[in-house]
Amino acid sequence: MNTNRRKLLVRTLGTVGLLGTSKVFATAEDVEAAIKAIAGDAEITQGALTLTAPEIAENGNSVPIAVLVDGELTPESYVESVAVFADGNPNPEVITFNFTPDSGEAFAATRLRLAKTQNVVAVAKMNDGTVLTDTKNVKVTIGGCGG
Amino acid sequence: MAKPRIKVPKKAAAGDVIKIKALVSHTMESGQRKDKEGNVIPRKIINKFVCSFNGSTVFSCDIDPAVSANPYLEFRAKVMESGTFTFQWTDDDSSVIEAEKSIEVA
Amino acid sequence: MKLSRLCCAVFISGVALVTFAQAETTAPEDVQIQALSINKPLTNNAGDPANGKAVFVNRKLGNCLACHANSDLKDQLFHGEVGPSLDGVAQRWTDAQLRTILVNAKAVFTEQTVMPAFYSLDVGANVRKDLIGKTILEAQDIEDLVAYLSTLK
Amino acid sequence: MHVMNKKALLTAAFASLSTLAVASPVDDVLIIDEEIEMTTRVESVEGHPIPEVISGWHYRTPETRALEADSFANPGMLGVETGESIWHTVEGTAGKSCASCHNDATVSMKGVGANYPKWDEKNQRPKNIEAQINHCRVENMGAEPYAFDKGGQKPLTAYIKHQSLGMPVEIDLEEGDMQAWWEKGKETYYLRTGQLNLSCASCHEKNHGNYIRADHLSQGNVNGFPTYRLKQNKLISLHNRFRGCIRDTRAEYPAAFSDVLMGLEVYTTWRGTGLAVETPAVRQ
Repeated sequence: MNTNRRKLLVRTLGTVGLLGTSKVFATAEDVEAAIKAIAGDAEITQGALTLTAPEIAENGNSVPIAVLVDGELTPESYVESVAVFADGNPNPEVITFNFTPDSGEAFAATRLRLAKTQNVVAVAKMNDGTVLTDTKNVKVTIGGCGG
Repeated sequence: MAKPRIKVPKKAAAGDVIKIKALVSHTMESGQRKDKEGNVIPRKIINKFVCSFNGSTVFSCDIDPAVSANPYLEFRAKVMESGTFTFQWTDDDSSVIEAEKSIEVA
Repeated sequence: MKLSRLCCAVFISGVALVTFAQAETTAPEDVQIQALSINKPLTNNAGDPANGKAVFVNRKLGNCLACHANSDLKDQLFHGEVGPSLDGVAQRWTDAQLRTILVNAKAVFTEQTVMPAFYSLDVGANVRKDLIGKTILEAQDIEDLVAYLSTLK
Repeated sequence: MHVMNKKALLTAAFASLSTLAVASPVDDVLIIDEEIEMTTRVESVEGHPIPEVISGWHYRTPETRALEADSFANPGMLGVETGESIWHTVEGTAGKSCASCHNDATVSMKGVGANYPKWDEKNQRPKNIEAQINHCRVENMGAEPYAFDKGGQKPLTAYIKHQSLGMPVEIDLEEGDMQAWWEKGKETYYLRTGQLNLSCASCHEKNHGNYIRADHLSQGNVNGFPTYRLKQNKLISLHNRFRGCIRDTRAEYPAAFSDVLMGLEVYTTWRGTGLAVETPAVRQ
């Protein structure tokens, strides 16, 4: 009795997640829903918000990102928040930066975990209800020989 | 445990927008990992960060498990007068890490 | 949808087990290399190129992509460059030669090659205890890889 | 016929495609905090098989390189600060801390990390910083020695080595039997191990600058250890990394601080002669 083929099949199936424990990831739809929750009926525009993220992240455990909304913050006109989402992580939420007129500038940077290659999405909400977005695709490397 | 690392300029001119960097030692256990026996390691992260100046909030953030271990934050603040920045990191277990930095504004 | 695919896989595996019950494989120590070639397939089951492709990519099996770029796998990010690109490899080598390179690349490229021997016990020092006497791949994996590589023209 | 095949193969090797566009190694200068210019490329010492020794920093992405260039952003500095507090902490029956004997580490430890391993006359083997710390703990402090990677071993080692930041690595092979251990280490460096049959040289000498899947292979220099590795998000000791690499060849791996790995530390440190101490370096 040759068991090679059976073993191979089991291994192959395992790798595609049929027999292995597969993680459940967020989807682009989850992120869209989250944006909708922030924006409500407001129109979503692009341009004034810049999300900076590496094209290739050497390690998904620590991916530097920064957000910046153009313009000085004043008590009359300021950015309330910039929320960051990742559409391929177990949960789409990453972080929400909350600004005040005393922030001076709507800039913030941090480092995040990305489970795999995916889109990072930033959503800014202005005090007048305007909503801005920017998206960057980050390719996450997957190690060398050892994985 | 290491103390939080904070970088605030010692001096600034009134109206300057200054750079602030903050780094705190924390494993940020995501709640997604399993130990060697296959049990889920419970989530334990810093979930909130607040920076205030002379008592009023300048910047804050709500943090999810997707933020890396030893969370790093960089942001800006507009300073009009001398005073003290306070920094608070709140853990899932409700404990709070606190730090302060003063600035002289001419 | 997912369920039907699973059923299908189970069905095929059932058929496969029946079909391969009489399979004969050449043990690693019995493999004959002549003039850089292994002319006799390692099993009497024809190689399956689709599975060969899976073995090629799989990091726990061939992990060939770790060292070799391959345009046929453009959908996979990050191709290695430790070894040559495998584009057109079937035009450079016969099946019997490809089989030799996979079984024990040293037989073709001298001791200097860093390519592991995938179906040989000619391995490095201090092999992990549970892997002693075991090859990286099984005979059928090699045949499937040969079948896949022979499509890269 | 076969000769032609090999030729075709070599030609193909040069034409190999990569989805990663970074030239290798990256032409860049490491200046920490816009202040300390680091020697990250240097002509190698006599007898070295590679003409130019290059720090692993040059093989990393712009983001990882930036992390090391800013001592505030470098998360490894959290470990260095922990090391500093250990330096001043009294432990053991003698009621002493490191500072009790060595005072200000920024003065007393300057240069120390750049010149280890050194010959240990008493034990007739090389000692690294970790061994020296344990020697002090047992002999002078009356404290328990640190187990491998446990207690304060990594942060204290990082703190001590960090005092040599920017200083060139240079070890003395004339001391005691250091040369013999260098030979042993060299053997280990070229020994092909495991089911995958790879030596240190297979990746770090023959293939530095090439990608192995998504990993840009460096020369494997050790001038930045303990190193902050993004993969584990913590400081990683040199012997941990040695073991990890050997394990990845699917081999049994030697114990930390065993003769085999002490020899390898002597040899790999020598290979990096002239590079600036980068502890704590930041790597992928």
